[in-house]
Amino acid sequence: ADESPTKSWWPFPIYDSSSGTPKDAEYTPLDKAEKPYNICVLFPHMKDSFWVAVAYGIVQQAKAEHVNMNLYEAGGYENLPKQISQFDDCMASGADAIVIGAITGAAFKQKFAEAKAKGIPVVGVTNPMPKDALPAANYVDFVDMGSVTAKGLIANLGKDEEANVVTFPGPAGSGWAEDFEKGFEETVKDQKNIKILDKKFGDSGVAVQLRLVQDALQTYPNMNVIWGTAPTAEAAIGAVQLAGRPDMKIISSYENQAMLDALNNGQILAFATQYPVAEGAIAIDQAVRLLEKKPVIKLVQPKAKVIDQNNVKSLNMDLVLAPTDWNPEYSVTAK
Amino acid sequence: MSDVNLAAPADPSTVKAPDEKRSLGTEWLRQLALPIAVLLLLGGFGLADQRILSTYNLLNIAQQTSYLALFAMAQMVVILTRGFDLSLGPTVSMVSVGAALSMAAMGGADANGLLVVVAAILGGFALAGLCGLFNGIVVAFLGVSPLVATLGSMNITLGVATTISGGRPVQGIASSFASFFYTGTVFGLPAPIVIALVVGLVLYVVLSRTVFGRSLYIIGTNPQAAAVAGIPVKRLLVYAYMLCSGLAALGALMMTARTGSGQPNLGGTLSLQSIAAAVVGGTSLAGGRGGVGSAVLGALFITILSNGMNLTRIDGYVQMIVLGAIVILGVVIDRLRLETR
Amino acid sequence: MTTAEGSGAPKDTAEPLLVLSNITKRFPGVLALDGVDLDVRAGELHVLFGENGAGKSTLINVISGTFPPSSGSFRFAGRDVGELSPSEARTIGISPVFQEFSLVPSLTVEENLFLGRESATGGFLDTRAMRHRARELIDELGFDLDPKARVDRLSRAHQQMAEIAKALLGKVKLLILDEPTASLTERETGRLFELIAKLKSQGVGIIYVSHRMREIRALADRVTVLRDGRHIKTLKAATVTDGELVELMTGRRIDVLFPTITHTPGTPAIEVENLTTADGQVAGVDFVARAGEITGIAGLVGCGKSELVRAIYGIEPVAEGTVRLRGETIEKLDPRSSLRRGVAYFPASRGAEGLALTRPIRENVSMAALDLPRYQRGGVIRQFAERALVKPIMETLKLRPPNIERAVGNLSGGNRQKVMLGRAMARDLDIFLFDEPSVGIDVGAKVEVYEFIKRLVEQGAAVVVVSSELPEVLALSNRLYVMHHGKIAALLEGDQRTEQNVLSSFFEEEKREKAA
Amino acid sequence: MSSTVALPAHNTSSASRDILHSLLRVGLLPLLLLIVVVGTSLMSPYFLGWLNVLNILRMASFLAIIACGQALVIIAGGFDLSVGAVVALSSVVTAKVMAALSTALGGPELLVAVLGVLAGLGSGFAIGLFNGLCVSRLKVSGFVVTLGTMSATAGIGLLLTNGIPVYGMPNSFVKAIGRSQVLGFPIAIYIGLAIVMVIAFVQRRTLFGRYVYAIGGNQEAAVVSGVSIRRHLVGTYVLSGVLAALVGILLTALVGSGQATLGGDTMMLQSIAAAVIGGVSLRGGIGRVEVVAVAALFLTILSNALNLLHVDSRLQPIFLGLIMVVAVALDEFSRRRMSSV
Ligand SMILES: Nc1ncnc2c1ncn2[C@@H]1O[C@H](COP(=O)(O)OP(=O)(O)OP(=O)(O)O)[C@@H](O)[C@H]1O
Ligand SMILES: Nc1ncnc2c1ncn2[C@@H]1O[C@H](COP(=O)(O)OP(=O)(O)OP(=O)(O)O)[C@@H](O)[C@H]1O
Ligand SMILES: [Mg+2]
Ligand SMILES: [Mg+2]
Repeated sequence: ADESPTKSWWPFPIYDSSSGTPKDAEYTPLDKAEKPYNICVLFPHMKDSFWVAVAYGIVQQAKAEHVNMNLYEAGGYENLPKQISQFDDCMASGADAIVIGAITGAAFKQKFAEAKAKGIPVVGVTNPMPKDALPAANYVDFVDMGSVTAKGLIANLGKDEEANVVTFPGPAGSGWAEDFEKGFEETVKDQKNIKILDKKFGDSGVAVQLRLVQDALQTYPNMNVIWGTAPTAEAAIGAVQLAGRPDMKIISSYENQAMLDALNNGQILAFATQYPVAEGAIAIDQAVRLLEKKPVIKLVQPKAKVIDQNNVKSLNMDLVLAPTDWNPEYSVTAK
Repeated sequence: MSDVNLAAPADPSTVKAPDEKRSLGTEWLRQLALPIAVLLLLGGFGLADQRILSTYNLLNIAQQTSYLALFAMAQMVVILTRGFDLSLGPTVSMVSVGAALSMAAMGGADANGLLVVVAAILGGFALAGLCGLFNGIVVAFLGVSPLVATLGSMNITLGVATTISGGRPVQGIASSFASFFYTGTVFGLPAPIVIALVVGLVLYVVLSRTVFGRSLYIIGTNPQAAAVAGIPVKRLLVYAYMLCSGLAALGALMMTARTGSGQPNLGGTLSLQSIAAAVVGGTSLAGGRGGVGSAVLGALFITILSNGMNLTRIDGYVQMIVLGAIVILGVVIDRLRLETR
Repeated sequence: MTTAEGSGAPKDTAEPLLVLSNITKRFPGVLALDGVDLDVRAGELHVLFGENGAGKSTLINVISGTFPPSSGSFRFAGRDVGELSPSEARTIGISPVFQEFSLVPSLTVEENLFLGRESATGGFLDTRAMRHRARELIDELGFDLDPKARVDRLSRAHQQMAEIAKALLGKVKLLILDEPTASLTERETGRLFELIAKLKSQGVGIIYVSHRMREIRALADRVTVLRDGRHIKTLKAATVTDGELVELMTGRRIDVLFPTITHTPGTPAIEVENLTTADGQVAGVDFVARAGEITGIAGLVGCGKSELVRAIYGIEPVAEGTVRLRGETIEKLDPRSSLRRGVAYFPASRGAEGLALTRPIRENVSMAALDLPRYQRGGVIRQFAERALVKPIMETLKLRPPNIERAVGNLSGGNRQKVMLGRAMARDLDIFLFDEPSVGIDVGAKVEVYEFIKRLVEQGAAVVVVSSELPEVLALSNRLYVMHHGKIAALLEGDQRTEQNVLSSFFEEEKREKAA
Repeated sequence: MSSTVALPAHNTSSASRDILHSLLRVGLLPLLLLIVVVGTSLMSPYFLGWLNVLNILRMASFLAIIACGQALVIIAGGFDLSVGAVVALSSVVTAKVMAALSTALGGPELLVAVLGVLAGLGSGFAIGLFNGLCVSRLKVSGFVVTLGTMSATAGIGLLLTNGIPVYGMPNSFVKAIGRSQVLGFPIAIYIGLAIVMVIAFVQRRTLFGRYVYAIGGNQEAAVVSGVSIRRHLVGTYVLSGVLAALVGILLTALVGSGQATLGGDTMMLQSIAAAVIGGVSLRGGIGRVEVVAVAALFLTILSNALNLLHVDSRLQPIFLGLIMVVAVALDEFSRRRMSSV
């Protein structure tokens, strides 16, 4: 997979939300950059296949456009100060542009201003940014994505089938967990047959989620839907088996390799995707366009989608996850 | 066998003087082991990539160090008394959110001027002070081990931070606040560096020149002896924990200015990192040994290490391994200093 | 009691049990031993005599394998001993009783006795056998020691017993006793001396370190004098006088150990009524100490004499009773306010309660006086003033080496005690509570401490001396309280203050308790 | 004077003191545990449900196993921060080895499972050995060494997997170890119980246990008494590493995949908390693993109870922290009260 850059994945259907309201559009990247720019990439972490997928898109696109790329990961969502320091290090290392998957977008207000003052364009990828904070960004709105998963649940529910949901949005205080939850709640609010029994915030690791799910299984014997992060779903698969509840519906609010496998094995009902590989690729292209002062879509929003048994076969998984045999590369040198 | 010598007895101090002098030389070298290691580290990275020694990056390192150094100093104060503060990280989060909220209450981003800054400072320090007071009372008066006490308050503070912020960033940082704690400069030096320098200097004086500081060392070395000597051990322990939280709060305000918003997860893993920095710099967890120098040195060491690894493009996971190895190495070098004892 | 003569007279012909030649030990900054030669014969009690810091303990540590000498060699039982580890030393029959105890505080006496040589099969402990053996040994020694008690809950005297028992557990060829009686009272000391006599008759060689002339007189066959880490002379005990020994040791003459003190009793400085401590160690005690005199407290180990003064100072919780200082009833006793009222306390365990060992002498001296304006202004320490105040204090006390910036941990026992005394001179005080003021310090230092106490009293201070060393309290005090099981058994004044009376008041008390 | 006269008063009091002391060792913790159990079962009908009880016991076993190792290290005067990372590493190694062997050998699942488990335990052994050797040979503080290995171990785990779960373990392994039950209880509970009992025995009845106490209680005394410090220090770290690895394997079997994020900081902090709440002194020399196991149960039940009682998950840390502090303060208070009687 190394030598052949991504098959032409464009034109890729997206929403152009630059104006504030999403409009249907298609994304087509540049062929090649004019110069081998240095692009610095910041990730919250590389501890799951989701971010590995974003990295895959970034690496492939950097190779395709012949730019230099360096990727730094902060080691987890709890390391905000570290990511801020890495941003400084990026600027100090003479980057031409920065692509950032921010731990929290709001925390970089000052840093973005500094980059702007130094003439370094910054592109936001995957994680949401405050409005107009950056010259270009691409991410799905997490509230939207929560809502998409809710719609997926509704679609998979029989007409009068009751759904008693406990939600496991992720770590409290992360921002994204709260947004996911909000989108989900707002969408199911009007559904008579769907009831949210409780919401359980907690660190998005399998061990922590396992305890939360086990406790919820005991607290709410009538729970029949588990909605939460990918680790929640992973933990839930085992816990549900142990508790003898094969009827449990498990929905994950985002994608990773485990979710894909579990869906194929029929262990979960559905998961949502925001096309992380495409996001990574688009971010690099946006950065190059900014550097070359070419027209750029300010806010690209991939069309988030729920993947379930029905559509999993027909989907282009190359834009969702990295190939299983791909080893993350932290830097790309332009040839 | 030597014969009886009833002539004036040789004064032991003069007899042994040459010996003592010679070892003083090596003693000096030993004391400087870690600073030299830090310089070597910087030099080594500089050889690998010259951007590391650019003025811009050196300033960058200094600025990054100033935050970690503040937290390490905070931690060092309680480590001196044989304690530590696991609630430091969450305190940072809580103060960040609290300060942002009190600023928002004073009129938010549009409000300009001293009033907002004062409100933020008061709000932040009040919250931190409460946390420090809690820690101090639980440790000193209830006799709970510092680990459990601050593990408890860590959870409490975490809960408070996420609850009052609703788990979201708090907007509305006034520009006067940002300039006071972040963007402003004094003689061309960025505000964070200046603040850290001033605090470091003041803390140095407090620890080495005041009754309070002296007492902390004695409490850490031998709490029973301190009590027998009439030092109000319990009260001073409370002060120490409050000072720790206060310094953490100051760091939190600086970081809040740096991020431009109140962040409920700003503290993250700072508790452990600050302990690590203090200990790597030579503060002893057994109490009574350490100082501003050790905290700053430790913070500098860790900052240079990660800055250097970033600029020399070492892969993320490999960085973790290298960091681990070098931390151990650094302490082995530092141990040379203690060979004397 | 025991006599030293007769038992196992050393045979000069056979090779000595232990031969040290040219032993040198260098610590960073200190030459602790400088080419020391020494031999100890089987069945001989060989006293090491020297000032604090002369190198006695260091020599003992070398012999028992704690650390190797920097140079020099030694032979034991006819064999050259090369690298020696502590456990090897024990196996070949060298059994030390250390000055700084080698006990683990969180373990029981029994567990400590067997530490490092437990009876075990395949890694599993044979607890029953060990318990039995421990009990047997302690009974044989006649110590009033509970083998199941945790060491950190024991008094120093009991710890001392445990340490001695530990040394005698295995097969002993050379027994080393580093100030074994430093905190024992007459009774235990007597038992120990009987034991020593028995061991000598069995051909055990003994190295004995003590600062008590009386013991040296009673026990020694030969005496080796060390000074500044050098071997000065080895003499037959029978042919040397105390004065000569002391002169050899210090290089100067000391005529009298105990100074003549003029007591001029004045108003009561401390009045204690019906005092009972929370732990019951002191039960309903009435006690008075006057200005201008020394009030002594004697009693067996565990009688509560320490607790009494500790309660007065405010570190032992009080259950009931009143304490009046100069007529004023004190509601809340705590060290800080005691110091403010001019009361000072000198703990018996200087290591545990007195000194911050890694801190400089200067800080340890000024430690209890930092609230005074002469040391600080507005909480900021006046560094130069502090140095200028502490230096002359330590000069008067003849600190050696006279460098107040060294860590206290590097000082010898006597000098550590001087640091404690220095603390008393660092602020104006007039009530002094001494708990075992001369534990572990050399004759020269003792004289200085006694002189110090004498000066205090003659300047009109009230001094209380708690001591296990009967001659000491008898010689120093004007009035002497004898305690027994937490109560005052007797108050001896004037001519009544004799060793005989003190001992008989113990007995009477014991008899009365038996009867009840 | 008859010297063998034992004071009768003292002997009787020492007998009753013995009983008191054995009570004191356990402290108030079991009582508090009982209160929480009774209280929660009154308020939530699900608390005493069979499955919930099993869940609690299983989770408590995991924590207890790690905490036992941690306790031994702390009793010997050290600290093991690397346990969380070892859990993750052993999970990854076990799963990877099993997956690789499964594809390579195809056949005997038992053999594959055994080799995988051995590999996992081996990784824990290796890290523990490294920790132990560094601490005992280089005489560096355990805190810093294990801080370093924590970072490095986590890095290795991630490097091996890129954070992607490892599948492909034999099904029978997952079924047998992770999900099957014997006499109605999951295997993990038996393993946990056995380990606590064995270590409790080791502490009381073996040379190793005795020496661990001695080294932590007074290292110098242990040295002059001829105890080999190095060997036993290394032993505690190795044991801690292996036990953490064991938990990694058990968790892997439960979850069904190898995960590089399984342990993390939480495991590490919780194991230290369980040890300290269970009466292990951070200054070394004191502590019993059976009490530590009770503390592990206490912590597990506490968070389970908060969930079952519908406490808002943002407020939960506040409750958890407060209860923890209050529990330990009460325990400490009663200990002091009783020992002064
Ligand atoms: N571990 C050590 N490190 C450095 N110096 C030491 C050490 N042990 C002893 N010394 C020094 O060596 C010298 C001899 O000390 P030692 O303890 O042998 O004296 P001593 O004769 O036993 O005195 P005392 O009568 O007070 O017990 C002293 O100057 C002491 O400060
Ligand atoms: N036979 C014994 N076995 C074990 N412990 C004992 C024994 N007798 C007393 N103790 C302990 O000794 C302590 C009190 O003795 P301590 O020596 O402090 O009293 P004291 O009157 O000050 O005696 P001294 O001043 O002679 O040391 C108590 O903690 C008590 O439990
Ligand atoms: Mg000595
Ligand atoms: Mg006493």
